[in-house]
Amino acid sequence: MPQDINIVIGGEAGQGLVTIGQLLSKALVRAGYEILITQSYHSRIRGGHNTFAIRTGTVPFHGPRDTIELLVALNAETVALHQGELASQGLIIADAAFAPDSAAAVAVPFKELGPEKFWNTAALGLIGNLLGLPADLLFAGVEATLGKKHPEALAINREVLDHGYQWAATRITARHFTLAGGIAGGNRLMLHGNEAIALGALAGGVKFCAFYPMTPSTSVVLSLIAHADLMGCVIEQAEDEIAAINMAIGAAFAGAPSMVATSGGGYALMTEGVSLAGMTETPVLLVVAQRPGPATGLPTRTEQGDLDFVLHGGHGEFPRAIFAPGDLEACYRLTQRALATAERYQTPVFLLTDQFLADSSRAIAPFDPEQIAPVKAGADPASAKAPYRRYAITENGISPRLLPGVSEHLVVADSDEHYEDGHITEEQPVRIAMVEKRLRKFAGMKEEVLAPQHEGTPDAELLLVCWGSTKGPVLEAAAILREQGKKVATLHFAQVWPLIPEQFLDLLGSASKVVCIEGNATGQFARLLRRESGFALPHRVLRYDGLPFTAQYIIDQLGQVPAQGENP
Amino acid sequence: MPQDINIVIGGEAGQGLVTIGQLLSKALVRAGYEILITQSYHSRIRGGHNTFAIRTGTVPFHGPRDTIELLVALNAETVALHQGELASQGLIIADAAFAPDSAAAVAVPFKELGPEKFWNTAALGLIGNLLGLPADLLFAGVEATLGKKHPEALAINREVLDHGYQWAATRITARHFTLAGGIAGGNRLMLHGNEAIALGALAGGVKFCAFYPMTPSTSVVLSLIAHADLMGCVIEQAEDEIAAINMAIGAAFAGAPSMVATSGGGYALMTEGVSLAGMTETPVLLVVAQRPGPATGLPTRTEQGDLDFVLHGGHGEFPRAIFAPGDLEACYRLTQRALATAERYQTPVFLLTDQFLADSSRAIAPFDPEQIAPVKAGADPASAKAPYRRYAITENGISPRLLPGVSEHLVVADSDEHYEDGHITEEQPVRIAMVEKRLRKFAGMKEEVLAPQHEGTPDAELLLVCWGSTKGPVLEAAAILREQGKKVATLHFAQVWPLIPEQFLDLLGSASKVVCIEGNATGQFARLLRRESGFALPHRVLRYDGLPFTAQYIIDQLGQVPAQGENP
Amino acid sequence: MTTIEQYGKFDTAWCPGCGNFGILNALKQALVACDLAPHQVLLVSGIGQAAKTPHYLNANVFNGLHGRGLPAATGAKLANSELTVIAESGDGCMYGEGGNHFLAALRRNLDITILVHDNQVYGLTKGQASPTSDQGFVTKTQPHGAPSAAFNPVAVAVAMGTSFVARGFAGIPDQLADLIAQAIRHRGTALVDILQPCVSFNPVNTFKWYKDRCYELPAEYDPTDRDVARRTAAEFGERIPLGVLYRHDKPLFEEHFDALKQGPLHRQEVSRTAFRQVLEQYR
Amino acid sequence: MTTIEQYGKFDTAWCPGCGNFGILNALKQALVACDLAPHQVLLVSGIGQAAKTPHYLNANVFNGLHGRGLPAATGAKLANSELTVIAESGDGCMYGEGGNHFLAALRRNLDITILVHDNQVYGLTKGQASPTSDQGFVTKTQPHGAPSAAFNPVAVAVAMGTSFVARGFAGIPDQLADLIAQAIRHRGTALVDILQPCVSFNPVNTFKWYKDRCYELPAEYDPTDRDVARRTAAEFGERIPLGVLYRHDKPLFEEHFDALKQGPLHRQEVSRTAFRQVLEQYR
Ligand SMILES: Cc1ncc(C[n+]2csc(CCOP(=O)(O)OP(=O)(O)O)c2C)c(N)n1
Ligand SMILES: Cc1ncc(C[n+]2csc(CCOP(=O)(O)OP(=O)(O)O)c2C)c(N)n1
Ligand code: SF4
Ligand code: SF4
Ligand SMILES: [Mg+2]
Ligand SMILES: [Mg+2]
Repeated sequence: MPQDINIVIGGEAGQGLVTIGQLLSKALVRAGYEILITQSYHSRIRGGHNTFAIRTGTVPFHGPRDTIELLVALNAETVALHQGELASQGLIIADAAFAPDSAAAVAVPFKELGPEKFWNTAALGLIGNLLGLPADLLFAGVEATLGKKHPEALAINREVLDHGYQWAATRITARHFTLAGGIAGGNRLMLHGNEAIALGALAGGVKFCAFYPMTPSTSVVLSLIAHADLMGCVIEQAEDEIAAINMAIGAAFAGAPSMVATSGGGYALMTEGVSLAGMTETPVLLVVAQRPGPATGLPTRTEQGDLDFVLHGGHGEFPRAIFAPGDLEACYRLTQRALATAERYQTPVFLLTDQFLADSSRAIAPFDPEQIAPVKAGADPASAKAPYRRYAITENGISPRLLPGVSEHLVVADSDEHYEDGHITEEQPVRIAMVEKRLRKFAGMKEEVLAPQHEGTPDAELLLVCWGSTKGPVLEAAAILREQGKKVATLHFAQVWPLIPEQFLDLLGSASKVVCIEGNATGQFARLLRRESGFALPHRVLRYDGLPFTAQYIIDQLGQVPAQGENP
Repeated sequence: MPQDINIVIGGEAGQGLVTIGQLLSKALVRAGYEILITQSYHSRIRGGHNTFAIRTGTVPFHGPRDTIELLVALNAETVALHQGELASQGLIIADAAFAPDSAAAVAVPFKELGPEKFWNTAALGLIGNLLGLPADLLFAGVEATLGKKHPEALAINREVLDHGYQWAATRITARHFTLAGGIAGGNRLMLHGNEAIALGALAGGVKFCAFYPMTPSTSVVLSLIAHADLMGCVIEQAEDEIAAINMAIGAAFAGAPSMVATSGGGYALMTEGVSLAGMTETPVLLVVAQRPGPATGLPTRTEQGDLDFVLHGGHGEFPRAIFAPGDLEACYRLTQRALATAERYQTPVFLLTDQFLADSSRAIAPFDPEQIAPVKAGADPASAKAPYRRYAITENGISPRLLPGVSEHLVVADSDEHYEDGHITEEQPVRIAMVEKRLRKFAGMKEEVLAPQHEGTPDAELLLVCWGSTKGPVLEAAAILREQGKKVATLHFAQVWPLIPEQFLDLLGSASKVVCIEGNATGQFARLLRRESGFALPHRVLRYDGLPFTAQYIIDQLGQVPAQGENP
Repeated sequence: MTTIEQYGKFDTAWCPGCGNFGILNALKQALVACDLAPHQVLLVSGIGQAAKTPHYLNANVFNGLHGRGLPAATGAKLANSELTVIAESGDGCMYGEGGNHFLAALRRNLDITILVHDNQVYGLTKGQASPTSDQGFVTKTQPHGAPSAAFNPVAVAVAMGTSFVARGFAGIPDQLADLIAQAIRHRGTALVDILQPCVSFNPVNTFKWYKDRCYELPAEYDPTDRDVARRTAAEFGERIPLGVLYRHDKPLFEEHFDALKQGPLHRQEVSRTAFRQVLEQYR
Repeated sequence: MTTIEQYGKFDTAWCPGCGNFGILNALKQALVACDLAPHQVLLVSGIGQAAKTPHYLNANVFNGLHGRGLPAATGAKLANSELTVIAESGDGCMYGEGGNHFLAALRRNLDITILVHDNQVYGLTKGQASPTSDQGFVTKTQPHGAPSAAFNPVAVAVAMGTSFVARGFAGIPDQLADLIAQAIRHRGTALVDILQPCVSFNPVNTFKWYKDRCYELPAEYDPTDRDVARRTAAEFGERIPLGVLYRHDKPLFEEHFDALKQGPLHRQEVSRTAFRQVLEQYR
């Protein structure tokens, strides 16, 4: 009874592989299994080669796997491209028309199972049977999806599903992948990273979001929009990203906890606005979902190439924080934390993710609605003295923030350097005081930094350092290496700015060898760690081909990490 | 015979203080003196308090000075604000109406010298006399400026000038500041930093510039426009900065060596375009003249707060170089070098200056037109094999760049990841090859990095590290400290990226104490040095009130530099 | 009753004789005419000489980035529709750097007022051509004259079916105050393009130049006739019409959002019950 | 003589049945009709499904950023006015993200052609409302329907006095090829807004929807009459006019620059004599 089965469904965009994948995943989750979904798609609407991979079993998974137990090929290209990744016990499910001539291949006569329009359903039944899932459970998903829109199609779907199910039961005798009993109830939530962020945003009190569509960030906003009416939010598609950030700042100024979501190129257009938020001391959350650059790059793939840019985007100097969640729970939790940090310190705060984390789904324990602590914008006007001074110099740098129109106090925010009352000035002493006030807020932010998460003994022979979405594959690689008898530890940063060397310098120093693992070509986080702590990390495992890390990739690369020089 | 006289003319915008200042400067240069002009103005057209400071004498000056020998006050506010900065032998020249009651004050009855419209000319004559300049020389400047536009006003101007001159000769007997004989001929050029950059750009072969007005960068473009017809350039005011950078990239693609000029907020809007230049491998020069941020900040003041942003602006990873000239000669020289670097490596290259360097003028030895080596865009199509591949993978990462329309070879540039022929791809091996090809160019760029300029003994007790425009005041401070018997050395970086630790690590290590001096609040360059070389520079002299460094400011601060922690 | 004194008197950084003074006064008059107290008003501006206006009267102020006043105003209005939101800036800010936001704002039809100080030049940056500069207008940056055709904001606004389109002149402050008051009272996006002499950088389009050309739309002019409005809005040259060029009612953008039916967003608590329902959907 | 074969045949990443195919063919036909060889042509695009077009025929290509095709095209044309420059992209790219450049390009009147594949939706990002989406158009991001009024590009172009304004339809490729050829031949900025069904994300404005509404301007239509053009360009709904809506001659932007009288910039050497004269001015 295998604990870890990797199912890859491949085909063209438009062939419905996402539908099969999602229905199958839903059934697996309902049956109590763990899943991890990773999608790979081209930047096109129809055609191209796409895959929908489901890793499933009875233990939680944090990253994708390279080898495949069950390859479901909707076209010949899929066979050609992925045949080589088949595990020794793996099977290829393909239509008889292009099934390869191989012992691992199951040539399915789809024609005989039903009309072409319903082959997806047949495939679902077939795979479900191989995995030992009940046919009724599989059909329940079809019903839920199709029931309302096309009730007339339910009967034929059931029929074809059963055909597929039966065909597998009787004709695939060699290998089945019946899973061990499910571990968790049907109680769990099935989410991808962007949905977890959207839920975190709603839980955190977001009331306004402006955006301009950009892969892989758009589905954050799609999820917000789906709940906007119920949750009382305003979501507006702006004319461009510049408008989006300025709208969010305007809305935040007027009292709505606000956010934007974008990717590298859109973020580039927002950097002037980031600086405006810093200067006007307006809280705003920016979700930046990374994809490979430069420029348009690989729009639907993954990378961690924008850390430096997110850290330094915006002219002039002002405090910011950057969270980089490593998993779905952190997406939910840190989005709330980011909103609270932005509100408390009245400054822009970032959630930095990537396409891999954004699009990959898992089933997780449900969040508790009673535990949420949504931010409330602004201070109580009753406590303010007249004349109200928006930028009053304070010890911790935080000035009381009133909302305009809520009381008779006038609120003046200015992008120029300003007096305490918000009006323009060029006086040197005021300038100095304001610069220092803004930077004092950073001292407070530093006291609240999330410590990086360390796993393993401090005196490991190998310490794997990572940040953001690379967490899962790194943890898995470490586990595998430990099983091989190596003393391996991991250090994961879910907050990459500010960095507090005292939190990690000892750990870095006590390992015999430290390797930094990140999804870019120049080792941006390794360099940042050196800048902030003085600790050099010349050993690196990098990836920049657009695919997410896997444990196997890391282990393979670790075999051959030379110390690397600096790059641009 | 003093070698160093500091003249400050102060008044409201619109009172004509720039005219007096420029005519006086011109005369001083013609008479063979050294000058250094520093302007300080408010972000308004009329009113506000502005100053035009001329430091003059027989030695070259690299930075402004705090104390004043000759304060020319066009209004009472100037007296109030600057009286305290007067040197012990200093004089205040002011209209009798508001001249202070002080031994240092010369109350001038301007009413008696001529009609109010010409009081500026009277002041010019008066100061010229005090400095020992011939009246004819002073008038030559008036003639050159006014002659064409208002010939009818020449006679009266001459008359009033003479009145001022005579009045000083007869009535100011106490102190004159007659300068020692001039050292250089009338052969020199009088330029400010932005003019030197424009000349460097023309010498370097610039044929296209697009811009959107932004202080303090606009005068680079004004200078280009003034010579556009003669030099065969196209300069276009774009609808916004995004258009400016994309126009420059389009023009460069089509064969015109191209540039933009802007400041922090405009640069923010250009960062997506910077990434596009990196991806399409299009040469483009960005002149970024810094002013204090965040956001609109202090639009007419100076700062060095955008180093991190210029280094990391643009999503994704690609090579760039950043030059930061320390003086006018370097503005001219490095602009040419920047253009050549951009063309050779087909990537964006930066010239990073600031308001102080942009606006401050000196007289310098003339450039030699025979020495220029303008870049030529693109390679010879005759040498290209068919099918031409714009992004052919090469050992040094540089692909032959043909221009579109010049031969039958088709040139395809793409912002998506691409094949060698420029067409879109998402293939992993191609992606990897292209990332590595682009980064290989960086290896070549590193071999050409300008070494930082070191002055003084290697084993100094104090090493002052600086970059860009801070050079002059730091050199002067070091000279003063040496006179006081201290063993002081300086290290100035005129190229701040890439950094080559081998070029400076020994020098940093051998000084007893190293202090980094820069015009921002967080020590950006110090942090960068640590990131790249591992050498920590906790001792810093920073300035962020909008004013340029002076030697005195540095010396004062050096007395009290504690080691500083990191800031945002 | 609001009085003009409540709006205060401030020193300005403008040149003596600038058209901005007339606009500032007209704005105050209009606010008083609409009986709005300073704290009910939010002025949002960009950067430029015109964009400094909000600093010179009592009100809530968001003085944002050059060209980006409109999106900030849009966000603020969506967050709190009880505020009277006025976006005010120069021609460079609104039609140049901010051109895309101008188009989008006219398409949205939020209940905001857009005041553009149109001096046909970039003032604060010392006299470059702006989008509304006359073609051929000579400046230091356009020594051969502005090469592009002038942007006619009211013609474009009418072509886009903007719900209120007017033109005023800083030199006729009473009419201007009236136009601004009408714009504020209008339900929907209201544009007032205001001709404003710049004595420092626009030696062509002077007070006299405008005076000689401007005429008030006659009483019988019907601002709801779009065909006439299109033709009238195109006029700019020998004769320049002042007044409400075009006006019609259309649905407000705000009405589109369920959440806004409950009032300003800052007053709306996050409901745990609702959030529980949201979570259910991921089961 | 150029033949259509010279422009090649390429695999595309478009959906079967997409209107883009008709536009691609019409473009090739037009280039052949203008007797332009591939190397004489520069296609500049942004990002989107439409923006991929330049990859599907032989020509010089600059495929830049989303929304920024026009400025890149402007720079390229100014650098080398011998190139036939065509800026081609989607409605989101040209009128949404690139709206400000659209306005500026129409004001400039460079000798370039602007082709907009107007499918009234964002295709590549999977179906959000675009500026030209009908108000009320329902998408996943606009579940209550697009809240803004639709942008009418030809109405704005006529209001701005653009020198050539036309509308075509991907479903009538011969007329479209003719309009594109006219636009290329026109001296000045020529806009062709091209109605393009998107079979994947626009279930409302389908081939049939357009077919039922589109009509060709009659032979007696006078495209030089601006008043008529203003009214005709405003039509979009029950009836949609196709053809050249407005056309007139005006001076080219290029003529404004002394340097361009000497031909493409890359052919012009830097003169040391001229530079010496420049230096003289700083004496
Ligand atoms: C992003 C950006 N680009 C450029 C500037 C510089 N800038 C400030 S005001 C201005 C023009 C102002 O013109 P206008 O909006 O017409 O206002 P006016 O001064 O004429 O009232 C410019 C270009 C800036 N502040 N920010
Ligand atoms: C700065 C930036 N923002 C957003 C995107 C994402 N994006 C790519 S194409 C597109 C919309 C395309 O719509 P349209 O121009 O109408 O072209 P179509 O696909 O419909 O042909 C968007 C929003 C991007 N690439 N860059
Ligand atoms: S520069 Fe022009 S617009 Fe600005 S204040 Fe002076 S006159 Fe007014
Ligand atoms: S998504 Fe629409 S526009 Fe894009 S190729 Fe498919 S049908 Fe055409
Ligand atoms: Mg203006
Ligand atoms: Mg489209």
